[in-house]
Amino acid sequence: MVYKDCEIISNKEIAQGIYELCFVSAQIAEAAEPGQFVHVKIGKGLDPLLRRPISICKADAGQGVISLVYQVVGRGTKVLTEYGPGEVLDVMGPLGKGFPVIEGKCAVIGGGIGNAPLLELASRLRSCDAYLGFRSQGYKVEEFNACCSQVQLASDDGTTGAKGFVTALFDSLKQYDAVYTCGPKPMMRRVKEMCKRDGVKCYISVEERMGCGVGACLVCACKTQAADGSLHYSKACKDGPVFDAEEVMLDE
Amino acid sequence: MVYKDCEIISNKEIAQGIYELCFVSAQIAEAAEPGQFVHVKIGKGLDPLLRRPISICKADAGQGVISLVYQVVGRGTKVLTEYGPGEVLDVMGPLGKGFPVIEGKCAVIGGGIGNAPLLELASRLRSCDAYLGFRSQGYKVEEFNACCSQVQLASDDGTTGAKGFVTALFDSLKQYDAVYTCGPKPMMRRVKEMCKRDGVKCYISVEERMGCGVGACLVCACKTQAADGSLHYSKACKDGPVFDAEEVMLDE
Amino acid sequence: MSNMAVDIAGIRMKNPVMTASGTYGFGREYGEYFDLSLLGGIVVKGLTLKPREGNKPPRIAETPAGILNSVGLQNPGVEYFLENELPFLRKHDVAVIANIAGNTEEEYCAMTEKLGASVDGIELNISCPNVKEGGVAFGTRPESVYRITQRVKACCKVPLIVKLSPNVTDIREIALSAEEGGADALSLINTLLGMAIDIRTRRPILSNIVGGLSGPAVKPVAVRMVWQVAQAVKIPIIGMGGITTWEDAVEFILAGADAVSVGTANFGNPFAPVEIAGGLKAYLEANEIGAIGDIKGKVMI
Amino acid sequence: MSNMAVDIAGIRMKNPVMTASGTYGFGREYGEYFDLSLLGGIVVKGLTLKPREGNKPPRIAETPAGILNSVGLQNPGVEYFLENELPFLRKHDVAVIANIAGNTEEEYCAMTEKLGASVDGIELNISCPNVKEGGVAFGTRPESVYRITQRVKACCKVPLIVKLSPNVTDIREIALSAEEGGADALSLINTLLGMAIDIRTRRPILSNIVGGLSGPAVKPVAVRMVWQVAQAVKIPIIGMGGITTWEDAVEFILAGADAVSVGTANFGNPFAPVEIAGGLKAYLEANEIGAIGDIKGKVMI
Ligand SMILES: Cc1cc2nc3c(=O)[nH]c(=O)nc-3n(C[C@H](O)[C@H](O)[C@H](O)COP(=O)(O)OP(=O)(O)OC[C@H]3O[C@@H](n4cnc5c(N)ncnc54)[C@H](O)[C@@H]3O)c2cc1C
Ligand SMILES: Cc1cc2nc3c(=O)[nH]c(=O)nc-3n(C[C@H](O)[C@H](O)[C@H](O)COP(=O)(O)OP(=O)(O)OC[C@H]3O[C@@H](n4cnc5c(N)ncnc54)[C@H](O)[C@@H]3O)c2cc1C
Ligand SMILES: Cc1cc2nc3c(=O)[nH]c(=O)nc-3n(C[C@H](O)[C@H](O)[C@H](O)COP(=O)(O)O)c2cc1C
Ligand SMILES: Cc1cc2nc3c(=O)[nH]c(=O)nc-3n(C[C@H](O)[C@H](O)[C@H](O)COP(=O)(O)O)c2cc1C
Ligand code: FES
Ligand code: FES
Repeated sequence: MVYKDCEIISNKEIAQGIYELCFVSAQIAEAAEPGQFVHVKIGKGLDPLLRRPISICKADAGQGVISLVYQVVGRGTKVLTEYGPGEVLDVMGPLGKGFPVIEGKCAVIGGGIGNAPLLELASRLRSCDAYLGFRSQGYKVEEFNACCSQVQLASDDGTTGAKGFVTALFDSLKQYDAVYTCGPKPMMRRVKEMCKRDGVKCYISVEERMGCGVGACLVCACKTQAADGSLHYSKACKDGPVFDAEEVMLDE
Repeated sequence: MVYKDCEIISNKEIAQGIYELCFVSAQIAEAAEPGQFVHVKIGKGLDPLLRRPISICKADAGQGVISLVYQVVGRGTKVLTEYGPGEVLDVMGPLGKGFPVIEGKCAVIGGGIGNAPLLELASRLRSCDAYLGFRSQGYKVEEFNACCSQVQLASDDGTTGAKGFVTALFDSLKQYDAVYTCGPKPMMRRVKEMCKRDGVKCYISVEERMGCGVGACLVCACKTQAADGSLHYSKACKDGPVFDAEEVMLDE
Repeated sequence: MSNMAVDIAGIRMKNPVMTASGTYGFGREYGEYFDLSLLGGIVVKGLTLKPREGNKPPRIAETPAGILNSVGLQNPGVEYFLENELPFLRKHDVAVIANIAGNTEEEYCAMTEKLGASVDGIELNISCPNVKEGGVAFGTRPESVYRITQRVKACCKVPLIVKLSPNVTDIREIALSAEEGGADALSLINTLLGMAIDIRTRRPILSNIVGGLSGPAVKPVAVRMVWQVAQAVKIPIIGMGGITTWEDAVEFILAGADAVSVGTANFGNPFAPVEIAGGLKAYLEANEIGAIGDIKGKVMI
Repeated sequence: MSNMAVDIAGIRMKNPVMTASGTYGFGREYGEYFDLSLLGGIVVKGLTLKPREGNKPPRIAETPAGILNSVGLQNPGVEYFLENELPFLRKHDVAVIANIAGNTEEEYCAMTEKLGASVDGIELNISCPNVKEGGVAFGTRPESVYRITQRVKACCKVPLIVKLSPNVTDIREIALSAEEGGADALSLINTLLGMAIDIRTRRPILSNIVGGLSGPAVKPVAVRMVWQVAQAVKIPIIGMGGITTWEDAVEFILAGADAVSVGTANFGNPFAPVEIAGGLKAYLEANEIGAIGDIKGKVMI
């Protein structure tokens, strides 16, 4: 686990309101598993105060470069867009439990900014189909094309791929040995249900508001069900963000 | 009174820990009187929260440019050094009551960063001697040379001019019709006493911690004595920062 | 066109944005920046019966996302206000509220009588932490809040607003005492008692040692108190404490405020209250909300 | 070489920097960043008699220079702690303080007995705003503070620290009650009760509605309370509330703290407590101060 200032290589808008930021860190790139995240301090002062968790989109161990893809939603991500090449970013990571990489035929199913954490995973899977949903403009589609057997697209307004939900792109998931998903809760809930119905192993990456990012403060509670059926609050930052679909509750 | 974003032309270290920042504002440059200040918002967020009062060092009405000279003392001035040409600075000004420009033979006596507010004044006085004290390295000395009949220098460590206090550069101030001073309180107190002794009119520019900068919040209290001898708290931002030496108390 | 007008216990304002006492003088200074008639109301600097010089400087310390102040009620006295400041304010189409502070119940009553019906409302400052003679005590005990409210109300010719101190264990209890005492409206919060030390000189930054904390830092405490009080009382509430943007104002109104006051934010941005009023209006229109009152207390629990 | 060691009512620490309860788990996580033996003390996450799941998420909201949390004392219970967490902490040369919270006096006593002399000290959390059953009530009334302190003290085998809530009218009164009840030391402040509303959803950001405010925003309130309490009591004080830099730590010590705790600052900088300890030492040496205790309460008034 690393904590340091990393030099930024680039920080550019790659779709409307969505940016890709690449920074140098041999250690993080070496250690990163798909689905893990970094905890980023934005700005030097007290505003904003907390770090922001951002998933690792790509980890290039050869070059020692990490790519983050982030959506501008509030003050922190807004200020993040102002960083330029050569500036340094204060980063902790890689953090959390990533996606287990499975040998068989897999699918990644993403929605919105939730597509980003699936790219590193897709690139490591032996056989992978990708179902990607966007609000409007797509991003990183070529990269998914490069490492997936098949890529199917959907968008809310029809700009990218089929108009509608990404979950409308398939009727069954039976053909897969494992399905990985990240995106809006209703989408993930639907994927979880379909996997359950089709008897497919499913992994889900959740988002919770975080404090420490390392498991010390317990604010990132995510409801999970133990094997005996008992319910608990797990830590999204340490026990997750990736959970086995059977374990994670996804209730509101 | 103006309130707006002004484009920065330059921001450079001109002596150790002392910077000059020039920005464009035809309106402020036009309206500025020597000794007035601008109230500067540093950074875009809540940290630091308050504006910082900085005196106008030079106001070039022809070019529409204002020069500020500031010393790095804390977080605000530290962050100010990070602004570069082309960036904009949120500025209110010109604020406060400046130095009255008098016809006769005058002297400006400055100490440390207090020399800065005296430059615009010196350049407007018909006949002016300057006594400038520095901690070590001097700044803006050539500009004072260009507009003063005589410039005498002193510094704490002897790096610039004579070693010692600026007030040791003269025994009497009798030759002057008016003396203007800005700098550390003990220095100004000494100048005030000498002027009183020598029967010379004296104007003093004070520093107090400020909130609004315009006279609305009453935090910048500066003790003054009315003609009838009664003591009051005046507003350094609105009634000052320049006061008649007979009026201002300069007590601790 | 959404309706921005509010009526705070009979004080009619064209919009719910006021400026907070002590941060806005008597309006003159910020009046150089824009037409004061754009504001809903102006609460003037805390007045005392006799002129007061206030505390020794330094009177301000910057803290994380906040400030401490210890002005100590410097003001020219209620008579000077009536003769020299009120006429200027009256040239504008804006509600004028006199904030008053005293050391005894008698002083509060004397000021209230002098003010008569010349202002649109009186705000009882029983919570200023910078007056040592008893200012705090009035605002922190339910019985004294009840009694002083009742006494002032008896001689008050205009709506009476009681301003609450946040430095209490149970704000609801204090609010209820003011309501029972006859307050027509409440305003909250005043400043939180705080302290800052300069580690180089080893002295408190404020020469008064302690001062009142205001600004964004206190907003969560203020929102919580407005929410608690809104559930306890039936009278209107003027919310304040760190309001800097129109979003902050919406937050207070959802929590239960009928109107809001802008204080510390003026120092950073002289146009803050005007921009907040504009932002509120745009928000109502974008969300097709007919009137500002429609969202009062509408936080969904 | 300046002496950084402190003795808090018998709890010996190599330096005065501790980590605040609830922000540091049981030390394991930050132990991956550096050797925990560099710390003076670790106060563990608030323990309850039985395991607790805590409140529904979201449990955190960012506010100006602060955070609101409503964890609600999620913890594995005191027995699990003794068996599975304490042994890990004991491998380090660091004082271990157990923070305990209960719904009844009996629960507090049962936990104290179970803990026995296994920890270096017990911190009585009678001020957590996130437990509804009575947690707050304990800490806001002088009589109940006195009584619970006395009862727990009677069965406590190690130094007893009482942690005070800032949500009170008069912190001195509460501090004195704890001292009279037999507290060996005091720690303050716990969090200020606050609230934040998401104006888009119109819901409170925290699903528990209200939460505890911590971080730099509260520092002026914390410094003021430490200063007030230091003048009222004779027992040692552990100061906290927004401490982020060594300068902040000096401010608290000058105000009257014997040791300090670092909470929210850990989230931004995992090395914060170590850097603060280093900065304090450098400060003492640069100023030729023989021991950290020499500046306790030395603010010049
Ligand atoms: C494990 C994990 C991985 C993530 N990966 C990505 C990613 O790869 N790309 C991306 O664009 N976003 C990602 N997010 C969401 C991202 O953290 C938030 O969008 C971001 O924190 C918003 O910050 P802000 O200051 O712009 O927004 P604000 O709304 O101003 O933030 C206020 C507070 O709420 C928190 N917050 C707001 N939205 C979220 C959210 N959706 N999840 C968690 N905390 C939130 C912020 O961290 C901050 O503490 C991830 C979140 C988690 C938990
Ligand atoms: C009318 C006036 C004119 C000034 N002109 C100049 C100038 O031309 N050049 C220059 O370098 N400095 C000038 N100063 C001082 C300058 O305002 C402070 O050095 C600056 O505010 C320090 O900010 P900081 O954040 O770096 O320091 P910090 O110590 O971090 O500031 C903390 C708070 O204290 C206030 N503060 C700290 N020192 C002073 C001070 N000396 N006077 C007033 N407030 C202070 C800050 O404004 C801020 O609110 C002037 C001050 C006044 C009142
Ligand atoms: C410099 C200053 C002076 C103040 N003077 C008064 C006063 O005279 N009377 C009063 O009731 N409140 C006074 N207050 C409190 C404000 O009216 C307001 O309640 C408080 O600052 C919280 O709002 P804010 O965070 O928007 O500033 C003062 C506040 C400041 C910052
Ligand atoms: C996430 C979180 C959890 C906390 N849990 C506890 C707790 O279990 N017991 C307790 O006494 N205090 C708890 N606190 C309060 C802290 O110990 C500390 O008193 C407070 O946060 C002020 O310090 P700070 O501003 O440095 O964080 C918690 C604080 C935070 C932020
Ligand atoms: S964010 Fe602190 S435990 Fe997960
Ligand atoms: S700074 Fe507000 S009155 Fe001078």
